[in-house]
Amino acid sequence: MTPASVPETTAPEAVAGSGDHILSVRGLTAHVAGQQVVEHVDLEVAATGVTALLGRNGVGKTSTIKAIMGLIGRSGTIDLAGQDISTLPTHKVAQLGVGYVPEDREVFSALSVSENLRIAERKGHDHRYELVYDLFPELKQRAGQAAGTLSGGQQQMVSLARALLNDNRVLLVDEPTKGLAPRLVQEVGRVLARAAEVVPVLLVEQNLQVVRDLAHHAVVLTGGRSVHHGPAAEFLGDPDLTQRLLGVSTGAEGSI
Amino acid sequence: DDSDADNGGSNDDGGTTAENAGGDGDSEDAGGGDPYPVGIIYSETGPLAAYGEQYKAGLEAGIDYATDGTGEIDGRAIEITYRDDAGNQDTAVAAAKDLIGQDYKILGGTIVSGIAVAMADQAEQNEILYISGPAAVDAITGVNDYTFRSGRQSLQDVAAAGSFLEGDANKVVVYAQDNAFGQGNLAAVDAVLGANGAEVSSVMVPEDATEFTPFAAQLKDAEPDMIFVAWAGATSANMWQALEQQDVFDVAPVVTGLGDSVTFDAYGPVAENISFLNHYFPGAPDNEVNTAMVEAVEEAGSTPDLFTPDGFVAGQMIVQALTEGDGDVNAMIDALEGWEFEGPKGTTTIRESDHALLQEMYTASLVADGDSWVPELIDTVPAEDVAPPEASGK
Amino acid sequence: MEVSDLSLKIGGAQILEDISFTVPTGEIVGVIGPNGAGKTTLFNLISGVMTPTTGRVVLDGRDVTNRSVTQRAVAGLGRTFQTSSVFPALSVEENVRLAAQVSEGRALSLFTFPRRGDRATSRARDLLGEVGLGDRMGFRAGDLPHGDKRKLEIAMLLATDPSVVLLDEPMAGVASGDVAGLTEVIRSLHTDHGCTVLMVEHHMEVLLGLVERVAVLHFGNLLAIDSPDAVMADPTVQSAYLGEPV
Amino acid sequence: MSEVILLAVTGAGLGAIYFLVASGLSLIYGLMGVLNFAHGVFLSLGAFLGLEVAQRLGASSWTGFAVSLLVGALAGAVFAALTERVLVQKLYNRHIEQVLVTVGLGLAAVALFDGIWGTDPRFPRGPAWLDETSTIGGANIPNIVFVAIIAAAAVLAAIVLFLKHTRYGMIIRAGVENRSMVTALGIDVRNAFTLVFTIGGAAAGIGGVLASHHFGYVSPMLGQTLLIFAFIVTVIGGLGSLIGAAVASVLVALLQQFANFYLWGTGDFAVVVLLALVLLTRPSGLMGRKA
Amino acid sequence: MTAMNTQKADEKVQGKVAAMRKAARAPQDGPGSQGTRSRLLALIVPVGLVVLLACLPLLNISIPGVLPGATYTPGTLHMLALAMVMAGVALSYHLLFGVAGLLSFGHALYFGLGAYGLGIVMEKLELGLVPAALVVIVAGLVMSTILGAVSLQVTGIPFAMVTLAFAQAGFVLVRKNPGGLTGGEEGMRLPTDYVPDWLVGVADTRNLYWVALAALVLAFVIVTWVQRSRAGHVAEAVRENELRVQVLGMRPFLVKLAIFVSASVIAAGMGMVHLLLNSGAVPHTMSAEFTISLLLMVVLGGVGSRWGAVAGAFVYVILSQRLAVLAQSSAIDDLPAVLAIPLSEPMFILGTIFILVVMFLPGGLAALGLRVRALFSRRARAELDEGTRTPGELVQEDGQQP
Ligand SMILES: Nc1ncnc2c1ncn2[C@@H]1O[C@H](COP(=O)(O)OP(=O)(O)OP(=O)(O)O)[C@@H](O)[C@H]1O
Ligand SMILES: Nc1ncnc2c1ncn2[C@@H]1O[C@H](COP(=O)(O)OP(=O)(O)OP(=O)(O)O)[C@@H](O)[C@H]1O
Ligand SMILES: [Mg+2]
Ligand SMILES: [Mg+2]
Repeated sequence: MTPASVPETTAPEAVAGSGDHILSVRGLTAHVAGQQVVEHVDLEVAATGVTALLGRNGVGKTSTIKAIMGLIGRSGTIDLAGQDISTLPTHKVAQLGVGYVPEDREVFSALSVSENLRIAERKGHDHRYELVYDLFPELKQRAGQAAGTLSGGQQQMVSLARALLNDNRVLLVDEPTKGLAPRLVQEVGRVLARAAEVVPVLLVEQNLQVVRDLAHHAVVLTGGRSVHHGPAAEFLGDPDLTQRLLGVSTGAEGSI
Repeated sequence: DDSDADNGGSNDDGGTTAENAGGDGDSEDAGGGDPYPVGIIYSETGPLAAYGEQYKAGLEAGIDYATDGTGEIDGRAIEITYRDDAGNQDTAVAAAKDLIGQDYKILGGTIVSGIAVAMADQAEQNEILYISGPAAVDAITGVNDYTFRSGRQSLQDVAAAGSFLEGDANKVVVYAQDNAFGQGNLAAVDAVLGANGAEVSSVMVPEDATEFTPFAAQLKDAEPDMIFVAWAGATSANMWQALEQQDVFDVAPVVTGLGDSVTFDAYGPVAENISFLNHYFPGAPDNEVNTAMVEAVEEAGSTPDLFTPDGFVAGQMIVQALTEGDGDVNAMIDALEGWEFEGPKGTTTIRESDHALLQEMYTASLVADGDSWVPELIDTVPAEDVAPPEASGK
Repeated sequence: MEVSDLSLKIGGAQILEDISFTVPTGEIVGVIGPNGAGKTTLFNLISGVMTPTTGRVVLDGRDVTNRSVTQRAVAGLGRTFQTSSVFPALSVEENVRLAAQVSEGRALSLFTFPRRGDRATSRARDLLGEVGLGDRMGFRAGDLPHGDKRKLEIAMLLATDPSVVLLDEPMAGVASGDVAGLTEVIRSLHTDHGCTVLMVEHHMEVLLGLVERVAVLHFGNLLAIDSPDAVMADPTVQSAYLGEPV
Repeated sequence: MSEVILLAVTGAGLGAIYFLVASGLSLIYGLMGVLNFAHGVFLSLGAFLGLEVAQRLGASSWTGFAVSLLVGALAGAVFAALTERVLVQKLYNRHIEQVLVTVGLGLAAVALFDGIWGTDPRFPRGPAWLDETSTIGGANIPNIVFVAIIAAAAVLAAIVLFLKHTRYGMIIRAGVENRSMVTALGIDVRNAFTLVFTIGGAAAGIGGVLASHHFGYVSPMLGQTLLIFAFIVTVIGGLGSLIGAAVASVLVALLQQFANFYLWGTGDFAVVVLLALVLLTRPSGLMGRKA
Repeated sequence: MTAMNTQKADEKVQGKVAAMRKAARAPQDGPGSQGTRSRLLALIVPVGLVVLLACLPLLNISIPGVLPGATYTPGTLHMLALAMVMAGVALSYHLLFGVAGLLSFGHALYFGLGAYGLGIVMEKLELGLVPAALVVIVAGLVMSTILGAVSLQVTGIPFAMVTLAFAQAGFVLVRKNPGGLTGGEEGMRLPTDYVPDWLVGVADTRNLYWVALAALVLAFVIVTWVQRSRAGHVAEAVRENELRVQVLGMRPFLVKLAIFVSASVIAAGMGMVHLLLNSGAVPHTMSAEFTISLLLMVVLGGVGSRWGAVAGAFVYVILSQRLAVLAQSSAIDDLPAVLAIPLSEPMFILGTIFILVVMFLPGGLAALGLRVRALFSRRARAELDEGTRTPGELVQEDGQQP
């Protein structure tokens, strides 16, 4: 399904045309606690590489991802490689190969690191422990520690590792660099880049540098609606647009 | 059956009863057809519901018997309102207050000793007649002018047990639960058998204990001449088994009160080794009233049992009080004090001084009958032999 | 504020080792270090949430090592948490008012009632205006978007009139568009409210723009505490923390 | 001496019964965070149905006894599974409501059993051997004590093995903490939760049948009476620790036994004092993981 | 200031979403909450209700099926007085559980203390009703302070269990009848010699009724007072996040203790009225079941709502009393056994109702009332939208602290 090699973190031109989407979302609405938090979102996740989902705080990025996972009440169509998953329960969505890295890491704090990984093992898949331990050697050292006592960054590693362990068709990754030290931000960026070689990623990210490095495509939300689609570089290169939609103007040189 | 439906009707809706009672108060002087309201507060539900059922069946038969089947006194019906106390003192007090508030002058019932004590209080505070049910507590004897009883009391149970004491055998050990019931029995044994020269000691088992084996062993080590067991409740089967397992029956005769028929199973295989004192079982007394009662109760679809006579006697007492006292409380008290009558347990007397109900008691044994057990009469202990000492005060 | 020889061991693992440094009154100091270096733990020790195995914490010349969390707070120590920590079921305004009534005294009184015009309430409203939440007073704090929760935390912090504040990653998860605004609020902590500030932050641009000195933690050890430039130039910091130059 | 032996061994038997009730409770509480007030009801139901079956098959035969144990376990398991599916599951992530629902179920079910089987106790009979005694150090120990101890040990071993050697234990612990994340990993966590209740219910059912022989009666209140001790044992033993519950069971039963006998019937008092002391010094119990 | 400007810009973009959100519940009497009209209303309704309740013994109103008789009859007054006593205790439990999030399984201890204590003090110290009541209140104060200080060392389920342990100890003690003080299993009788005549006897039930009403009003005022004081607000905050309160410089322990003691003293006070009303005290008043019935009332009524606690208690008492009557009726007897058996068990019906409320009516009766009012009033609708609180939100789980 995924080509062996994908141009790494470069040109957005590789992805276009509706046939190349692994996940496509149409007219998504979602509710939390009786309120509509996502009003109307259309988005497509390219079959390869990283698609970024951007927007300011509280516009509904996390909610969109949760809605795709079926973690909150939703309606609209969500098409995963030709199959509508908008009515499936969460575990079915996950079993179809959707990996999820939640915003607040959500590691199981009472379980040890290795248990956190073991629980993520999905039946009928190879489990890529070598890959995971190669990316995060620290997890091997801390295998027995309760995940709740890990530092924020270490927890983030566990959370990413859980998603990378299985052979997924798409990864939904919500703010993976939040609270990470700069070196680790780069590290995570590299991990995601490597992951994106084998599996398409929908990435929510506030760190625009990371977005710039990774994403081919960008979708921007405002007030629970998707208001912009287009190549990531093009979007980030437009200071007016970013000022309007993200409240920050990005110069062409990429400083934020 | 139809009497059941009547009762249902009157319980059904408190509102109706209240109106009736209101009407009653207004037209009391007019005499004639207005019914006499009588309130019975007993355990229809709750842990003692089975006793309540026996009591109620007896009561209905008793009223029927005493009014020659009319249920009326001089053309005025006796209208009984039943209230469930669920074995719960607060519920009983609430029901009593409700009924007293509706001008009920006669209340009866209850199986639970604690409730009987509370009801006696209410009777005195509000100056109404109260005829307690099967509750065995000695404390309501002589407690006040307004309180009577239609059953036996612990002192009579124990006195009956005394008839098992043979000649010089005189070391009695009471094996009882350490609660009001058990302590009451111990006190009674002390008062009755101790007074007759027996040396009384006790093995009191904490009420909450669930494992009786060690206590049974202790009982055996006490080397008694007679063992008096006072036990109530669900744990009795276990207790008897423990006595047997620790070979207590080899040491001395074991005496206890015979409960109602459902408890016969609880004794298990040791039943044959126990000497029972008994308040009542259908085959114990041999007299017309008892025969009539057994027939009436069976006809009504229930089975006479341990506390059926308590209800029956209550019925007789209510009819006597109303006939002689016509609803006036003091007159009714006068009518009952010292009254001697033929009850299901033979000649029965309400002692004037403290309202103790003097009646005969029985000793019995259980014999196997196929898969189950049936009681067999050993002896009848005359009423005067088991009369409790007169209670002071009143 | 001064800490000396702080160490913490949990079940054999040395999490912090002999940390000593002083922060003169009124200074802003940044704390950086790789994830898991012990920054949050350091804050927990200073604020009393955890007890050190050895070492002392001195606040305004007083040794508070054996004081409870509450006593340290009363002594003027305020902090925020790495993941926002507010009272989710209470309104935004009430969150701040609770904090404000502490500095006013009699916070736990059974005989004082919160009222529309009282000092704590008006102070809460002022502070909420200051951090830019003026129009969200009635919201349930738990429903605020992430960035606003961070602002709310700062408002609560301000309300307690702290002299020393510990900020644990105040910028984490804040949309890039809001970073500048929040930075100003933090700066004002220092300039307008005269607080001594110790802050953990991975957002280097923000940090470097604010602080006077930077402390570097690495594997539970204090590597350096120096001016930003000096620290940034340190090769160990480069490799352990920053990675390749940004 | 034989007195002490008698007290100790029968105390251990009582502890075994406590453990049988507490094991399921501890499992459910430890894994799902639900303090299950309906647990006593699982037990009573197991005891009642076990009794009904044994009476039909011949109460004094070993087959009757074995089948009654089986039926008891089954009844407890089915009722528990239904409870989880119909009530508890609907309230996931709302622990306090889950507890409240079990409180309601406890009340309602006891009342229902009252209606069905009446309030009078019923007296089960087992194989004659159970009523006999064996002599140890001069003390006559009722044989049922040994059966209870063996059953408790077997249940303990079975549950520990299950949790250690299957994925379920891990899934459940993770699910308690963050149910939605577990489903987001592709696991249908509902079945795992139901399974916990089912196992707990089965243990309670077995406990019910054995308790009815041990205490010599069955009544709708039997379960609720034992429940309070099971709570105490679970909490003293420590959140989620089965071994802790086992140790606490024996400890509590022995304390109760000795205090009742030597200290003027203060057994229950001693037990609640122990509970308070343990919790105040070690809030997470003797062997609980730190909360 | 820049923050403001950014916020403004931010607001424009987010306007849409922000508009969809509703305002959170304004603090009880907090600023900007309500107009004078509704404030007046908030005063008139309770006062009117109290006046109406006070007049009941003088009126002849019948509600068949609900009340056992007309409102002037002692039976009805007794039941209503009982309901008011329970409402008072439920209010105190609301303070513990609904406000401070303290799930206690031992609240009955203080109720029982009031009931038994008053009787014992009157009898043994030969004191009149009022001085004896004062002694008991002081005893309640001392005891709840000591036991509260001890049990508040732990939180969550351990707290529930420690309080249960203390209450069980009390329960065991009263059943053991130490020194013949408590009457053991059979309970203790009210020593009528020390009680004024106008509080004894069925004819005086209406006086008892007024005493119970006064006690309930007093309990309501105290609970409202505590809840609205700063300490009450802090208690709510403690319930949400204890560590945060500490970091702000407040001692959660003191607040929790204050709430615990207030609730316990109110319970003791209601226990004394209960003694008078029932002319006695029974061990049940100190049992875990009693505490559980309080929990039932509070949850039925709607956790976190004072009126809910009162309504829950009334519904509970009336249902438990009247269902027992219904159970005996021939209408039930005639049903087939599958229906007749469950329907003739009051606790079955109560338990079932309770389960249904927990599952389908998270805010209890209070939410139901709100829902009804929402049909007419916009304010109520807004309040409803904002969501009612469920019991689970109130109690901190053990491992909550970071
Ligand atoms: N439990 C909840 N109750 C009420 N409103 C909620 C809840 N959860 C989220 N919201 C609201 O839904 C909106 C969208 O939230 P969401 O978390 O999806 O935003 P986001 O874009 O991921 O923001 P951030 O960048 O801060 O993570 C926000 O306005 C938020 O306040
Ligand atoms: N209870 C504990 N048991 C074992 N190790 C612990 C415990 N608590 C913390 N640690 C370890 O201590 C180290 C320091 O954690 P801390 O949270 O202070 O890191 P941090 O510097 O704040 O990191 P981050 O930037 O990722 O938040 C980590 O390696 C963590 O795993
Ligand atoms: Mg988000
Ligand atoms: Mg940290």
